[in-house]
Amino acid sequence: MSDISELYQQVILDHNKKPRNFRKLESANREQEGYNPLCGDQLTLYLEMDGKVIKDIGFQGSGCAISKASASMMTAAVKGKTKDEAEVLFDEFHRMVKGELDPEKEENHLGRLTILSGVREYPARVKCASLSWHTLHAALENKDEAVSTE
Amino acid sequence: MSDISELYQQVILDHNKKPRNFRKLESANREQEGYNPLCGDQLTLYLEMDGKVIKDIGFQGSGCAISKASASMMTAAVKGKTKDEAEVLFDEFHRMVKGELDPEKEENHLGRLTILSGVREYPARVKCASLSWHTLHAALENKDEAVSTE
Amino acid sequence: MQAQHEIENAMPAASDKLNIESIRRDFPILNLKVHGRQLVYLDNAATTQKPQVVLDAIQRYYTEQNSNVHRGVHYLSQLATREYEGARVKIQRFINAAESHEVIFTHGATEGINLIASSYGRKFVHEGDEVIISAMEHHSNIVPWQMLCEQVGAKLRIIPINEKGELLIDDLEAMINARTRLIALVHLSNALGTINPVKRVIDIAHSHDVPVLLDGAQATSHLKIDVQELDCDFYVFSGHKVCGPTGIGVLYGKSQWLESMPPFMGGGDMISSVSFEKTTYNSLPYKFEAGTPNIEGAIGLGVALDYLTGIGIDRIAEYENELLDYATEVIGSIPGVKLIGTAREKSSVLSFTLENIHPHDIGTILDQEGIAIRAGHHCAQPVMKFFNVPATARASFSFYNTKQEIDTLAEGIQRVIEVFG
Amino acid sequence: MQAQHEIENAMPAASDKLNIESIRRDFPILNLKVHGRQLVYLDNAATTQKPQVVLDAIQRYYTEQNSNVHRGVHYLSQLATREYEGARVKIQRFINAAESHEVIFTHGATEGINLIASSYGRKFVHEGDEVIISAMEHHSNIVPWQMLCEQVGAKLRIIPINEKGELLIDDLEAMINARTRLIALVHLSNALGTINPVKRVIDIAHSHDVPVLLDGAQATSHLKIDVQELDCDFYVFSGHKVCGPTGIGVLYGKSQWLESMPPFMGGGDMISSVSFEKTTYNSLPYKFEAGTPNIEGAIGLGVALDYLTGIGIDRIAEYENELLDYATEVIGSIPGVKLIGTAREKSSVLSFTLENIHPHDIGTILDQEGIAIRAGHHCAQPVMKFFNVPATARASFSFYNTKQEIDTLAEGIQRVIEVFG
Ligand SMILES: Cc1ncc(COP(=O)(O)O)c(C=O)c1O
Ligand SMILES: Cc1ncc(COP(=O)(O)O)c(C=O)c1O
Repeated sequence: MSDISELYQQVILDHNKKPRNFRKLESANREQEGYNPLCGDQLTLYLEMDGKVIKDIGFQGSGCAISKASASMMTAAVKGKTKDEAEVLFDEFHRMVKGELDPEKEENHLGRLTILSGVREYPARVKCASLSWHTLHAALENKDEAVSTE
Repeated sequence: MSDISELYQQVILDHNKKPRNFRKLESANREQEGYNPLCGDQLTLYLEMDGKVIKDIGFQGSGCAISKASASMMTAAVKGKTKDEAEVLFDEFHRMVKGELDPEKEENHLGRLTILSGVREYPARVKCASLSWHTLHAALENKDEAVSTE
Repeated sequence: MQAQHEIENAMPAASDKLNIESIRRDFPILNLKVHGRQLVYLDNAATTQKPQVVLDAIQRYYTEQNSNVHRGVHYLSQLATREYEGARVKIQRFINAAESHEVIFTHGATEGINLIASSYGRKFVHEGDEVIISAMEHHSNIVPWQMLCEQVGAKLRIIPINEKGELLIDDLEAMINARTRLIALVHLSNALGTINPVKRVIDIAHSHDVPVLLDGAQATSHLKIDVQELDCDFYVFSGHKVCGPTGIGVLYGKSQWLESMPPFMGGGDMISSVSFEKTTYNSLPYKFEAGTPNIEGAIGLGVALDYLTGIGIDRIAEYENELLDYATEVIGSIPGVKLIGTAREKSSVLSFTLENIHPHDIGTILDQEGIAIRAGHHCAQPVMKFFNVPATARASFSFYNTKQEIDTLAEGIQRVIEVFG
Repeated sequence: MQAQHEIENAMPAASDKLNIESIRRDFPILNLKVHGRQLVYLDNAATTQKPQVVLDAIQRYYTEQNSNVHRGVHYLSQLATREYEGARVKIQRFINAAESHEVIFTHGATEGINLIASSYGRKFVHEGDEVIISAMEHHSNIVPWQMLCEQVGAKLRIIPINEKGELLIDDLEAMINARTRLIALVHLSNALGTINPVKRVIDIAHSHDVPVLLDGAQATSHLKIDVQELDCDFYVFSGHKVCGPTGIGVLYGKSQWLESMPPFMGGGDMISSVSFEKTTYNSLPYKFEAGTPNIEGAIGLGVALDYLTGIGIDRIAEYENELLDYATEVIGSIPGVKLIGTAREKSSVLSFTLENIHPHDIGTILDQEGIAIRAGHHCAQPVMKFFNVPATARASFSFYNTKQEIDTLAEGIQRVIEVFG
């Protein structure tokens, strides 16, 4: 039994309560829906791209603490980064929550995002943590359809 | 374990080999199809009714020894009888093969038909023995649809 | 053997109360440890646990009786057929159907509803016609009708509900018109616990010659079902929610409707004769049972219903009401808890939210305490939308649950509140 | 544990032959006495018996893992989901599907074919179009197409067979035209034992851009199935015919087809979101799995396929061919016996008639000797009509049968001849 407070760390609870970049971005030139049909978690991501650079980013939606905190931390992490840098983070984050990347052992660019690594002990919640990242990935690829983690 | 020769008595094998009234009746004024969808047993019954009396009767079709012998013995038993007499026989026969009438204990009009009483030990074969009787019943009721023992 | 013993134990002559300790021994899974804690299983609306007698029946079937049914003359085939058809008669008795051929084996409530939507729908619902459902349906009783309506150009109409989660039955009368072809209504709501006034709905519907389908997926384990007394035209439920196996369910239909409907699927057993020129369909119930059925499932379901009958549905209902009242009291009084679904007629389901804490987080934290509840939309998204919540946490009770377990749940919720500070 | 042990026993390192005695111990029902005689079960084409490991898996599921799948965050729900989805992957491997979401759980071969007829049919088969089947199909692969053709006004065309029960494949090329929308063909005929040249049929069909559905209800237990090598578009089979439970089956479909098809049934799990205004469907495989699935069935099927793989399908096939050759020799040489179905490519099924003795009488008399065979039309009435017989007697073999059992069958047939004098 892993201690539940490993998952719900103060930083996460804090992001959940006061999510960063939690707003509709009027300047957005890309908008992407993300949806987790099993949970009902739903999120809209707004991106203002300046060429290859994520100049600004915002999100709205509803979801559990994990999905909200993850979205909040994601926006903070990728703002100002290039598309390619963000995609590297997406890949690393995705592998971390699936337990394929151990941030203590493998070099990575995750920084504070490693706080979410506790999720890998909760298979049911991995999708919550990765929804916003999948949505970002789709937005960067400029896919038309809504993203679903199913 | 009941001895198989109780079921396949000589009389039955004989009726199977040389069924009585096994012919299309040109003089028929009623014709009735009978069908056992599980076995594929099929039979056509021809009746020449003279008022309430079964003046002549014939059958054709294909089926197992039990169904053929039963049909043969049925035709022999009801030829010349009235509709009501035949219906009594139908009821008694039906109850006998279902094990509800013991011909040794309950008074009845079955006569030689009791030879088929062994069928009650073989639930899978009760329908074979009663197909021709159900078909007769339908013909006497003058139903339009083909009869099925299902 | 064992069944008999346990059931007798469960019914001490001296008292009319259930002997819960004895009943719990019939359910081996209830001893499980989860994350080091004693399992507290409060997800019974999703699926119930199975008593040992049902598992024994499945074992026995495969070690002494297994064969395909209906088409064989050999011993095992006769035995399997007898057991399978015997199960049908058990179900007939359980719901008090007039005839055993009005009991159609399906694979669950969902298939039952789809069967009606497809077969009754294709025959009786045409362009411009209307089908009525309610605002508290499970997706299984929404999507098949949406699919049908889209295919034939019919209209789906929704009986609204109030803030307590009760059906606004007064709106029904005005909604029925000459184009209404069917009312499909949940008997007991899985998301809210509401027991609908189905008898009144049926009376109103019949006064307009409109047939009624009841979705009894939840009701069947908590209420005494008498389809003749209800006079419903169709009734569906799932085996796995009444202590039976998964993959088996029941569609009850009045003979005259079932006779008049075309088959749903084609295949073995549902035909009378097949040729490339002309195929004739079999009589009831086989017309609607194409292919090899779930034989073990049917047998297991029969045994499960016998088990419930042995304890007594009325006593089960009474005890479950006690549990629900207690839970409503204990959980409902925790600060921050909001109950979703507070109908006057209610059973066995406690849906709730916690201020500022998402149901999934509640679910995960409770799970660490060994407590299994469901968190989500419960396949009833329109209900969530109506109450303006993304999801709820839902504890749902069965007769093998105890008040102590509800206390454990209350402590678990306190822990959730603690974690979130 | 036990499974491993038994499987190892079944594969003595020193020999490539099956250890039948050991295998038989895995199937408790084979010890049964019927009418005082040792059971000789030769009705495997109707349904196979189940090894103990499958029964153990069902028990374990209900005593340690039971919950509803997919929608829960709690431990049991996760466990049940993992087991259920794990079974999907086992099946994917068993038939070598490219993706696990190409494996749809159904309730059997019959439901799989009906799903295609309804979903693919509604989308791609229109008035004036044509569907091709063969003259040796099981009713399950006839009636759904008749129903579809009648509904949409399409035409059903039949590939003929010859006196040996072989497909007249040369007729196929001429039969395909611009209106051909699908070929649905049995892989291994249950009535005749014929193995169809499915690879050639698929090549011909694909050269005309026509997809092919194979009915693998019989083939799956006797032949190595590789859907990618076959390049079939759809493949269906039933769990209960491959040592798994009843009520579970598989539909394999190529992603691109399944993606393009509308759902079959509506309900829980198959949706992405539901509102009264607009419902969107879930992705594969869930789009086609409405409602609570047969969880124990899927898990049991996965274990059954592991068991078969443990023994080795190739070795099973080899041994079964030996049995069939022996039976063909021993039974075929009894005076009065006529074999129905003498295709060059054949497996595991021996259909026959006895001069002047109806198959049902054969079945009843053999049953008294403890021998279970099937007597009837085997849900293939057009085949019966073609061979101009009302029914046949059918002995069908599995890898747990022995040559001694075939000898017992031969003696039984002699007894039948005796009784009829
Ligand atoms: C060739 C064939 N197809 C289809 C079926 C139907 O299988 P099920 O009854 O399991 O759906 C059978 C079973 O008898 C069969 O032998
Ligand atoms: C009210 C209601 N209807 C229908 C269903 C569907 O039942 P199943 O998934 O067993 O088909 C459920 C199960 O969740 C339910 O609660």
